[in-house]
Amino acid sequence: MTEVFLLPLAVLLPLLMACCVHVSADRFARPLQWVGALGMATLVLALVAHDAPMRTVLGGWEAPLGIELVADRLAKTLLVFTLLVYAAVLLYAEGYFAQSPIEARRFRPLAWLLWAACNAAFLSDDLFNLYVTLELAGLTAVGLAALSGHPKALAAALRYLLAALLAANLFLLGLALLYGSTGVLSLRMLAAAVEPGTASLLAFVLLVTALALKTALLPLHTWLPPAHGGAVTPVSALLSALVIKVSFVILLKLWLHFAPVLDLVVLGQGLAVMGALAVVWGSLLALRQQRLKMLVAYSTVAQVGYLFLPFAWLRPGTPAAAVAFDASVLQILGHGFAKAAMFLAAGVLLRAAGRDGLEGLQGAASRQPLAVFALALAGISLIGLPPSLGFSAKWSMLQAALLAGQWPWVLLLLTGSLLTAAYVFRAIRYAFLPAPDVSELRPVPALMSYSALLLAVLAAFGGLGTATLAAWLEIEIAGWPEALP
Amino acid sequence: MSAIAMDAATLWWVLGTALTFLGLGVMLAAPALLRKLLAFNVMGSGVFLVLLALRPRGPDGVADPIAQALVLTGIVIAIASTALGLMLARRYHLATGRDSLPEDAPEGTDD
Amino acid sequence: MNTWLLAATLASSLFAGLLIFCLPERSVRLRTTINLAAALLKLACVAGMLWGTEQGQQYELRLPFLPGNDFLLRADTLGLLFMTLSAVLWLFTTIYAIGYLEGSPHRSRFFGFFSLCVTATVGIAMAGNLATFFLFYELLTLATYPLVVHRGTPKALAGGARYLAYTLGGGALLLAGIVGLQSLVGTVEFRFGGVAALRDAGDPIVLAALFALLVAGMGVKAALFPLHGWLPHAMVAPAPVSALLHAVAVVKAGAFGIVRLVYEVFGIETAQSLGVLTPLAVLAAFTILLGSFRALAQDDLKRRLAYSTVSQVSYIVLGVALFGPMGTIGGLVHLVHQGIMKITLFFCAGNYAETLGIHRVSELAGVGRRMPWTTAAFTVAALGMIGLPPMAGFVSKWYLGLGALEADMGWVLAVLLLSSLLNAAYFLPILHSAWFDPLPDGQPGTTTTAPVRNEASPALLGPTLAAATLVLAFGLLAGTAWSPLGWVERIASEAYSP
Amino acid sequence: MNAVDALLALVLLALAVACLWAKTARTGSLLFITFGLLLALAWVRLGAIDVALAEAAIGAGIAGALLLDAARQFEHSPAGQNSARAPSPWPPSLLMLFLAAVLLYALSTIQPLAGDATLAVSAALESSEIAHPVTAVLLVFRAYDTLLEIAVLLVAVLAAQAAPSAIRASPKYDPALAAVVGWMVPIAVLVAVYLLWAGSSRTGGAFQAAAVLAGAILLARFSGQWPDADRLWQHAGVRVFGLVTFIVVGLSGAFTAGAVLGYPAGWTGGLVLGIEAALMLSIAASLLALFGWKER
Repeated sequence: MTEVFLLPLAVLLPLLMACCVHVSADRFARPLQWVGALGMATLVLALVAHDAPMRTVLGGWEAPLGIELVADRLAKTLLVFTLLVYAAVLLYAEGYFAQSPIEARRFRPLAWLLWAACNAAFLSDDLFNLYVTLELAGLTAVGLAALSGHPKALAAALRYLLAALLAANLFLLGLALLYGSTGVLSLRMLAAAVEPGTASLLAFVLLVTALALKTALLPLHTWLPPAHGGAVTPVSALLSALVIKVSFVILLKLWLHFAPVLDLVVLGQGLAVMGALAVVWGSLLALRQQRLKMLVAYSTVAQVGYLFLPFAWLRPGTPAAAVAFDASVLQILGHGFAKAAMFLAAGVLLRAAGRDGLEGLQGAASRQPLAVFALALAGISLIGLPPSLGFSAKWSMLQAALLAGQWPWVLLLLTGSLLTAAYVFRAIRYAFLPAPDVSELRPVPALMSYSALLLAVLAAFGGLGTATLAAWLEIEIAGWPEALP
Repeated sequence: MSAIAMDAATLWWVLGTALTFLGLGVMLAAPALLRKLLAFNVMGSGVFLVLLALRPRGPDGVADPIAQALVLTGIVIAIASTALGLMLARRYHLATGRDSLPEDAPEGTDD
Repeated sequence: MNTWLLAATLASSLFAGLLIFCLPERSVRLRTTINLAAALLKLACVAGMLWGTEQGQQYELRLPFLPGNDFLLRADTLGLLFMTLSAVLWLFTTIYAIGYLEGSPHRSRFFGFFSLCVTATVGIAMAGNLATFFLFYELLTLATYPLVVHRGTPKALAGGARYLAYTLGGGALLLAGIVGLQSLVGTVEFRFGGVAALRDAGDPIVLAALFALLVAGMGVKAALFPLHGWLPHAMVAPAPVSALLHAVAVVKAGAFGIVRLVYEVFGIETAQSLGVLTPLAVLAAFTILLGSFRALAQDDLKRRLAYSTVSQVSYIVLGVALFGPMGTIGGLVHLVHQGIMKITLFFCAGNYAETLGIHRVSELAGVGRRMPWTTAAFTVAALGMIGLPPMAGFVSKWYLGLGALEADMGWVLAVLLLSSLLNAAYFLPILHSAWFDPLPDGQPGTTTTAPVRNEASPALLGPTLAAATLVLAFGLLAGTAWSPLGWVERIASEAYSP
Repeated sequence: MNAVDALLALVLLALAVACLWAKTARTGSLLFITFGLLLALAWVRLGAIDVALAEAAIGAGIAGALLLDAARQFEHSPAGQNSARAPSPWPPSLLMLFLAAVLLYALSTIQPLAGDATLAVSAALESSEIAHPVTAVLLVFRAYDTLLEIAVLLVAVLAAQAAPSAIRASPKYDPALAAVVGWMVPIAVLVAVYLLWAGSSRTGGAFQAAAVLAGAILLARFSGQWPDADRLWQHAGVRVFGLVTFIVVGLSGAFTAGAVLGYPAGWTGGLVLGIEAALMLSIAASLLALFGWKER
């Protein structure tokens, strides 16, 4: 009985919560949120405890007629990831919005809707349904980016929306080609039915382009920095940790399904090359920023580049594939936790200093040690120093590159690490400078620093669990493609 | 045109393709927000035409019901996106008096 | 039981560090208690493991970390050598730092990172495979950065930036080397004789290149030419940090890494047959001479000591590069001896700076009369550095010389001789000036009256004298089984009997 | 091929070009409405009556109204700030032509099969208890898509609220308009209810009904009649009512039908009608919200 429930609830519960917090008065919304978050935690735990892969047929109508939700271990990992990010961000938001109830009222329902969208994307096995979840996530993100209503935020949100709309149409066009030739929408049936050829390859390229645009892969990244850097801080964290991961995870799922059928070697190399350029260019731009949140936002452009590197090695039947798959998951988690932590910590520091410039960080190491510590720990993961998740991701990428006999990638990965270190420490060194004037410091709730630290610790020490995670994910990729459903 | 043996479906997906790339081009090139949103809708219509026209019709001449449902859902999502876009654009216009986004500043420079 | 001691050794300083971070600035007594208790606990744990190893116990802790690469801690003879050194010197430095930093700001932060730094060093000593080694190696970089920039001055930040640029770059090279090596031979665990699979792992040029990559990665921390540029600039840090960086933690981590690399990753025989030892010896010899020459030209006392470190650490590398047990003994024993001598010298420099405000060599005239104990300690350590018997440094140089003969590299003897002369040239004038030159005018006690005694406070002097005593003791008692030399001979016999 | 179809296609293409290159936003919007209405004809020619109705109501109707409304505001831009100029056609259009050619080639290689899904629909229609195949797909087979689509609509409303536009002036009572509205609104409501009810057996459905309903309410608002009723529509509860009903019914399916979003045998028609009625109210409220009103 519970099995019938669990997967749909992972989407429907946050949707219901969104409706509830939207209609309820402020004083009820807060406790209601904690009840909801607790419910989500229970739900996700129950899902993970369920060891076997889960498949739920919605409405009792099996594919190809209906839609199925699938919780393999990849999806379960991502559900836990989302839960952890949300736990920290919701805590943080209570402190952050304490002075601005109107923004809090706008934030809450959209945040819950976004949670539903993330879970829906991770669980869905239906191409069209994935399009709907992508739109759900995209429009929610636009609304969140516009939350403050400032003209700059509006401009950023509009840019974001236009990118999302373009991506939506490209995705639909790709879908039209695939559905037109096969008449099915379930990913596993599509993979079985699709015939290699111009139409299917073009369809796949369209889907990949759309998803790369939504994930902000260079050169389709220009919408990202203003939207992420200009949003209110809890939103920046959600956008960078989760929203770009939604489109990326969909891309990864498509890749796992279609790489065995279509010849994607060239496309994979192409994506990896774009990723490499993104790593370098994004880092260089981050180095040039004068404002902390923009620095963190441009760092996302670079980190997204790393997400796309494993496609060079994700070829079915090669020894590098399993390692590359691990690398993708680790990079998703590592960047998610680290970047959210970084934004949250930046938010604390900016609020304390009252301004957005890097020089506002002066003296922060002694005034806001927790936030600086969180920033540094998150930075360690972005750089890829052990035992962070970012390190494990890079370690796996290095291994995959050498297993595939493509050693030049090693050079790129190491250069990327050093560039990252350069911009991370460029920010952190300000914190060690003596404070110019103590009197202008504003109080910040300690809760905010702690929630940033929670995520930073996950990012910086999560790498210790790499072997465990890799063993847990192994059945999803071992023997790929035969092992796929 | 008569030289090409063209059945009815082909006509519609050719039109769909034309509308798609017409919309896409304008969406990329036009600066004005309103025109971008118009172009998005034209492009969307083109994609929907391709989606439906590719599917063989049923024996009674009725289009594939699943494709119809997909297009219906797509239309609703498109209108929701358009409405949101218009609302943001109007708000932006009210605040700044502009009907288009500022030209992209050289990358990486802070505004 | 066997894993418990290992974990406790690591945890003693780790948890002390975390606890200290959380302490408010003003709870001085509690912080001091935690610091000392943790240092003593660690020493006790290490002593326990030394005793246990003597009884034939094996210490190993294995946890899952990366796929195929466990988090592996071990207390083997080589690791215990470095571990003991770190534990002893940490105790000294902690006491010294408590005295040195009395009343200065941000002490919780300082001692927190200080403890993390020692945690990383002990971790490096215990690491049983390359992945674990790398983990602690990078942790060391991160934990020392806040110590280097502790003062928050632009100069400190510039020094810190340079330090990071070098060490993170070195880390990247090391990582590339590790991943590259493991892609050829699988997971590498440290074992005397090296990884068996390496002997026939194909192209010797590739292997030599990987060796070079790994040496370069470690060489940054070991301040091997041309990667030594960060060390003199890191001198902006407070004296206990300099002492720690130079004597124990950072440079030793690099040198120790090269030891592991040669004996336990490649294996000395394989390294010899790859022909990589001679270039390494040449590089070390060059660094020895370069460091000494540069030291001659420095007036700033700490900078002179810093270049001396560049030179002295390369003795270790030189010993490692000499094929044969004697060279091994000379190199390894110098790991301990250089540490104890250099920490004495830095303690003394700190005493001069803290008590009399003296930072330059030229200001040291007559200081021996004002701070006789400190100057005596300085003298013992400096003579040791030069390599005069019966100091510890003599033992190192003696075995290095024997090793050179054993390895058929006569030119090394010339390098040793020249370097000793240079050491004498930059230390003896200091000693002479400190003891025999008159105090400069305008200072109390300049003329006929007895000079005013102005010795450093006990918290500073105690560790200084203790370290100086060890310099003497390690030289005088070198022949006993429990001396560093005795232990190192045991290691050497393991290294050459596969 | 049919000459009428070809002509229709050509006109559509011409309209699209004219609409996208129109001098003013207002002209563009008007042309877009025309385009939408003719596109509805095209859908009819393709045998997709449901899509045609939706296109007319939503694509042409609602979108057109929204666009016109926005165009009116944009016409009052200060000079110099406007980028009314049409897009420069050349550099991108070569690329577009190339891409279109690639797509056309790819499309021409497709040999569409009557896919599994299509066959499955006709096979399962009987047991779905819904006579109209499109409605069966939307609310039975792929009800989950529809549920998320309603969530998307809610997102649009909430997101638009995040950027509230104090655009609309408060309506004033207009007796002449009120007289017209007085008998138009009830008719519109009746039409909406009919569309809703018709959905289960033939073309129609919640969205089309809601569009009509929203139109009626807008008319009433402009006339200044029933201000209190108007305010009722702005209540957050009305907006989420449909989604909550859908979710609750969907979850209860786990107990009654053994699957979330399933319906117990014999109840499908009634439950679907109930969901659609709730959805209609919420969709109408959402559409109204997307038109914006003066915030109090």
